[in-house]
Amino acid sequence: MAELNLVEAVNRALAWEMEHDPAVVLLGEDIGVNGGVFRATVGLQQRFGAGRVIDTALAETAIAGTAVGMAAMGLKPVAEIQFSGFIYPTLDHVINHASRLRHRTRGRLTCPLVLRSPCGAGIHAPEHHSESPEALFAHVPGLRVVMPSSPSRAYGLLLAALRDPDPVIFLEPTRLYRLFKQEVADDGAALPLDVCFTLRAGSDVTLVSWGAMLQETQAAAEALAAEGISAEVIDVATLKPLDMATILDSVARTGRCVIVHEAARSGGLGAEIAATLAERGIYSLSAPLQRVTGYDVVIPLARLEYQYLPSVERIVAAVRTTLEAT
Amino acid sequence: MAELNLVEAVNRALAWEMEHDPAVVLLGEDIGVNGGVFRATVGLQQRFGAGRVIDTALAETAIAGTAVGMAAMGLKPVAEIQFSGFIYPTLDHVINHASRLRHRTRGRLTCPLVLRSPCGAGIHAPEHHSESPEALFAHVPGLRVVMPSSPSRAYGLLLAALRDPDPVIFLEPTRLYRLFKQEVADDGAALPLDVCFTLRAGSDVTLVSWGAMLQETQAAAEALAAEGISAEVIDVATLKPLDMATILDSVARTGRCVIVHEAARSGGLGAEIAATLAERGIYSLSAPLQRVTGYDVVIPLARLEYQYLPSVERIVAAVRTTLEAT
Amino acid sequence: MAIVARFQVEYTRFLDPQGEATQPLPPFALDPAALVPLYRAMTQARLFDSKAIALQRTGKIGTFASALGQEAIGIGVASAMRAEDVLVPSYRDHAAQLLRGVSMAESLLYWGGDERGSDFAVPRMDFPIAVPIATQVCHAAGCAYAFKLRGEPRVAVCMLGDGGTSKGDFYEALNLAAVWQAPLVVVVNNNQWAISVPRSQQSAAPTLAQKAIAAGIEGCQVDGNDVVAVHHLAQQVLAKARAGGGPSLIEAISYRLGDHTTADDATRYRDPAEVEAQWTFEPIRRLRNYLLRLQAWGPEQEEQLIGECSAAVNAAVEAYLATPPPGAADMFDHLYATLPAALQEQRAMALHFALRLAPHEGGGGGSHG
Amino acid sequence: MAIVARFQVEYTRFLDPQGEATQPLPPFALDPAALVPLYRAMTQARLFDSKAIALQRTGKIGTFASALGQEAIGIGVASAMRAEDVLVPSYRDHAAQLLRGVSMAESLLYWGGDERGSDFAVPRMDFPIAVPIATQVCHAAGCAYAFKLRGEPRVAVCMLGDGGTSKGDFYEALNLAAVWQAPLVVVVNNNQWAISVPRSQQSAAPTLAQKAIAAGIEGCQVDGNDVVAVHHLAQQVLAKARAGGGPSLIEAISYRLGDHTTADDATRYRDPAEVEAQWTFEPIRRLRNYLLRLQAWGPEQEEQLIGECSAAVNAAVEAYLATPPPGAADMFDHLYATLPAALQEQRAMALHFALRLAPHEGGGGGSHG
Ligand SMILES: Cc1ncc(C[n+]2csc(CCOP(=O)(O)OP(=O)(O)O)c2C)c(N)n1
Ligand SMILES: Cc1ncc(C[n+]2csc(CCOP(=O)(O)OP(=O)(O)O)c2C)c(N)n1
Ligand SMILES: [Mg+2]
Ligand SMILES: [Mg+2]
Repeated sequence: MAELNLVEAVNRALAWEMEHDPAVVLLGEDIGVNGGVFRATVGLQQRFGAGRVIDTALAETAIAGTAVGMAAMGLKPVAEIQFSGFIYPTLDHVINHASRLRHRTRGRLTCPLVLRSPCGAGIHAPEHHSESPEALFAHVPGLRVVMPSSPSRAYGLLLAALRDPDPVIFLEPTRLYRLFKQEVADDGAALPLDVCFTLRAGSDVTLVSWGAMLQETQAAAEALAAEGISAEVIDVATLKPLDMATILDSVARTGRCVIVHEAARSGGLGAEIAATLAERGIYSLSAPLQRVTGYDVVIPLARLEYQYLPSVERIVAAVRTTLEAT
Repeated sequence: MAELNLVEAVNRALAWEMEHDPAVVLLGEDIGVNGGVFRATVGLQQRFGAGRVIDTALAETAIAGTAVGMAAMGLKPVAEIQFSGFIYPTLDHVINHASRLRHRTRGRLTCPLVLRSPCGAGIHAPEHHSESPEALFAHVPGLRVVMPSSPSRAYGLLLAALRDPDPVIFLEPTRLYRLFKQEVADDGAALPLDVCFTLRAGSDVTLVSWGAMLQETQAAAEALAAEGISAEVIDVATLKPLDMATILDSVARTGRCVIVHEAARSGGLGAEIAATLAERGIYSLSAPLQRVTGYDVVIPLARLEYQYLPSVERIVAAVRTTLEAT
Repeated sequence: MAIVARFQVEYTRFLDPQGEATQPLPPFALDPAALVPLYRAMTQARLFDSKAIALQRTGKIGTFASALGQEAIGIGVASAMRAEDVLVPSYRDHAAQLLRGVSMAESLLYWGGDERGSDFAVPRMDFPIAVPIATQVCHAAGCAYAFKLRGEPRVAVCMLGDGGTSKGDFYEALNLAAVWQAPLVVVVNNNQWAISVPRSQQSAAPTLAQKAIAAGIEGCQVDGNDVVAVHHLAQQVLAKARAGGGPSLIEAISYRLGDHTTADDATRYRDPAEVEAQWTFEPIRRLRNYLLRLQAWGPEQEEQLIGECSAAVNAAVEAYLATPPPGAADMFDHLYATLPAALQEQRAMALHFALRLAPHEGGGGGSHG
Repeated sequence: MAIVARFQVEYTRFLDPQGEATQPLPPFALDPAALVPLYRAMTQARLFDSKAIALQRTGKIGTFASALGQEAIGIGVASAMRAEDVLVPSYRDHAAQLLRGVSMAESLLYWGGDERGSDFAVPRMDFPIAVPIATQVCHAAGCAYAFKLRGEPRVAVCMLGDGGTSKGDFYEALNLAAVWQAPLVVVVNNNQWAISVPRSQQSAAPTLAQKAIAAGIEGCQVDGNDVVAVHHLAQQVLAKARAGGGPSLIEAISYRLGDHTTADDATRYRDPAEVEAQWTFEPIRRLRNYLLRLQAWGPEQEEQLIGECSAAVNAAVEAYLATPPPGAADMFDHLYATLPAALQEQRAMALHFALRLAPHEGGGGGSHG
């Protein structure tokens, strides 16, 4: 087993699937010779050729749109959007076409594409390089939206996305790309989609998060443990469709819930989780749930990004509030 | 006072403001000679000239993007997107530029544009003509999102949007365009933004909705009244920023809440309202709240659209469920 | 100052509006056996078109986009394609679709508001209609890339309108396809109007064909009401694409003789005299005149053809009207390969609250779009 | 077949790489008093550029996009503008921005991750840098429309890269501006690379200037390393735009002598020998050679200039480093004209949980983008 960081895990998953499925093609800006600005595709063009690892012109709309055409004709395109701040021009094709080609044609044509993009703040990147757009996609029927929180989950979830017969938006937190390494068996084993992963069992409060924010969330759980507070930590992982069963089950046991995400608060995915808890888990809740999120402001430039991002301190404070409520 | 339907009210508000503010310009496809495919801009090009009522080429990205430039240079552009299914190419300019120009330049340049678009289903329109994209916009910091539910609110809220110094997404439910008329004083009086309107006072349950769905919601309130159930009906009107104070206050009195919207359920704006209720109004809730929404499916073609849209029956059933819960 | 690049745009026409040859004809155009099927297909498309408008007027289907006067484009192009090629059409391309094997009943189902109308029994790999303008050019470029990568001798043929050439998708896709030298043929139906926006306000470019120059590929103009010219040019660019010669753009100049759609009233923005004058150029009479000259056609054949085509239309209408409505679960059942667990409860709820629909109920009466 | 349209693309150069005139020069180019300010501005921009790279390497600012070798484009264009014109730049246009009056300290603030860097004290109506490629062409077209509508004799000048010409925004905006005949000048800095994608893979079009043909406007090529040629052409198209002659496109051919940004390592995809060879063509030495020939320049002036420019850079760096950090409330205080009630609690929370930052802390160390 190799020690891999998250971006290496993405690279291995892509390589594995390209090796085993000749329909897989990658397309995007700078993904070929340069191996991607984050090196996610390094070595793949040399190995699989420029026909299967396509350095495209600078045209996000057409990257998404041609991927729809490729997918409909039996390829498995994996389109990379260089940073999530540049993903908005893809929305038309994602919403109006990718998500509904199967539906429109009763399955005659399908759209098994994967749209990969780095996301999130915390690496002092330039303007428009730190966005968290997951909620925009998670509202769109017909899509799957996935965000890994570790190298091994990146590897297994990306393989699952690559094998899924429907479109998957796969968002990779840049802050995690090189943050830590993990043993990852490069054995082509996928992890399941559509389910949450419980990262830590606990009995006093359920912490729900995804992507890079699980760093702070897990650190908060550690800090709370030192005070004798037992927090369960859930990695949502597949943001659409949502596995509310796991979350509801956890909250049924803990009676308290804090949802943590980096995207702006209003209309973030945390709202959907909170809403479903309010509909179905309200009798389990011994205290109002809390959301600890990015503020409803434009994600600031580098100097203030850590003023924006939820911190361990904010999460711990929210947990205290739910524990103090009765 | 004239009896106006909603689309006429939109027309009058535009005319009033063009008459009184020379900075107002309209742009969009077919809005000039043709007066708009729904006739919202009928007569305005004749009256104010082709310089201020611009029939654009077919290019939604540039409609939004040039509006940003116009707004920054001191015009008040009102861009029409012909149907909300074609609004997605505007998102890049709306999110990456319109919503943040003031922030980026500390107010040196601002972006007081209004993006108008018909929205919603129920008129047997062709494919891609029945979308409800409000939640996508309501997640974006820096925007205002407004949806009127009657001719008089269309008139007053559109005037408010036109006078707002920041970007406003103004979504007009096509189903209401000609559904009914109302007395509207064409006196240039704006209604307040950022606040809900309570359409009906009640004590047993709070029904929260916006746009065309207030038709079904109010009909449900009527039907419930016949059974002796007193429903308060709130028109959210400004979907971002949300006036949760009014909703929380109502739920504090009624103890029950049903949120009704046409957009797909997951990640719809109902989730944000429900989430905030769960955070701040949970002690007022005597029963789990309910969302009655479009399903998490592609809005179907005309034949099935009324299978998709929340019906009076569904709303009444949801109210019954909350009333039966204890 | 030095001139570093030169370009030109050519215009092709073989038959003038009276159906007389203006220059030596390509071989197929001397052969009635090659031409009569084109005539038949155009006639069938036009009869279908007028029936569809009638069905909309009586509330039996929703908004419909007529191709009146533009039949030579769809028929000229589709007849140059092979079965294994892929058509990526706009909403105004039923002429091409019918020739490709889409049934009239399927088309009516679609316009009647029923997704099953895009589940074509015959051209299984053809794209459904694209309503969001010009998006289909990207899809077609992607299809073409797939064909090229797999070494398949197939061509993706994309149709769009003059308005569509203003949209970013069109340029981005052409540019990418040109870099890829992918087998893509893009046909612009320049019918002079994008709803109410005349061609002159759509672009300051004197021809739309010259938009190809931006992508570094060839663009040409053709008389889009001359099916001989359209078919001939389509054959040429399809052969070129199939042989690895890369993408081409054809601007087919025609005229929208009808309203934009049944929801439109063109008299609000367009002089009826302009429309009247354009009837002189329409493609069906033009080919008929030529066939008459060739003595390959006469009133008897015409009558028989109209009879056959009308019968086919009527049969399609009957089949359409008799199609039982889709059930409420239909919304869920084709969304994903397997319905996610999270959606099963919603599906049950949709069934629980389902309204009952009569055969064509729900689809008709559309008044907008 | 008839030819219905013809086009050509011209290329202009006045000074060859050795600084020798290749053709009769425009009057301003015979006047040292007109040329020295251009030389000075290019030198200042280059010194700023190398200092910014150094600041990034030491963690004092974030990712920075160098304009090394492309100074003649920004300086040649901005020097042809009037104060009341509006510059709509990309992220690689600090040369033009500095000439317009953006201070180096403001630029450093921006690249140091501080929004206050876009609150220019001098060119109050110039746009901030556009990072989302080519979006700015739409903004510039909108500005130009506003000028035209109000009858103001102002021009919107937009800069973008070769890569940007592949993006839909570029084509859509050009097309609209051409229909409007709006006073827009679009300048493409064709520095041959879009990060790792070479010009040849960006488009099959042999020139980028020909993309103008798609919009029906004029496009021309210019030697982007010849500031005389750039300035001359910019003057011409600005005058044309100001006089109501509509938009123009200039493709300025240059070369990116540096990495794409400080986050990039171009040796991964580009032969250092190619870069080496391109140093022959760089603009500053070229103009210096010409000025030497005119006997309008010498080592003494050069030394003095370098001294002055370096001092200005150093003063800017000091001012930048001494700027107190923005407070946490800054995220909220410029979002809307008036902070909505719904956000006041969040603002208070941000202040409650605020981290304390040292002057330039937080902005530096960016390793990506
Ligand atoms: C992206 C997009 N914007 C707007 C519309 C609404 N609309 C439908 S057809 C049309 C005009 C299209 O004109 P053209 O491309 O010339 O095609 P034609 O209808 O003439 O065949 C418009 C604006 C749409 N379908 N898609
Ligand atoms: C829409 C968009 N996509 C991707 C990027 C990431 N990116 C930044 S610069 C660049 C290359 C731009 O090349 P070019 O237009 O030639 O300008 P240059 O950097 O060479 O000046 C890319 C892909 C971006 N900023 N915006
Ligand atoms: Mg047209
Ligand atoms: Mg470049």
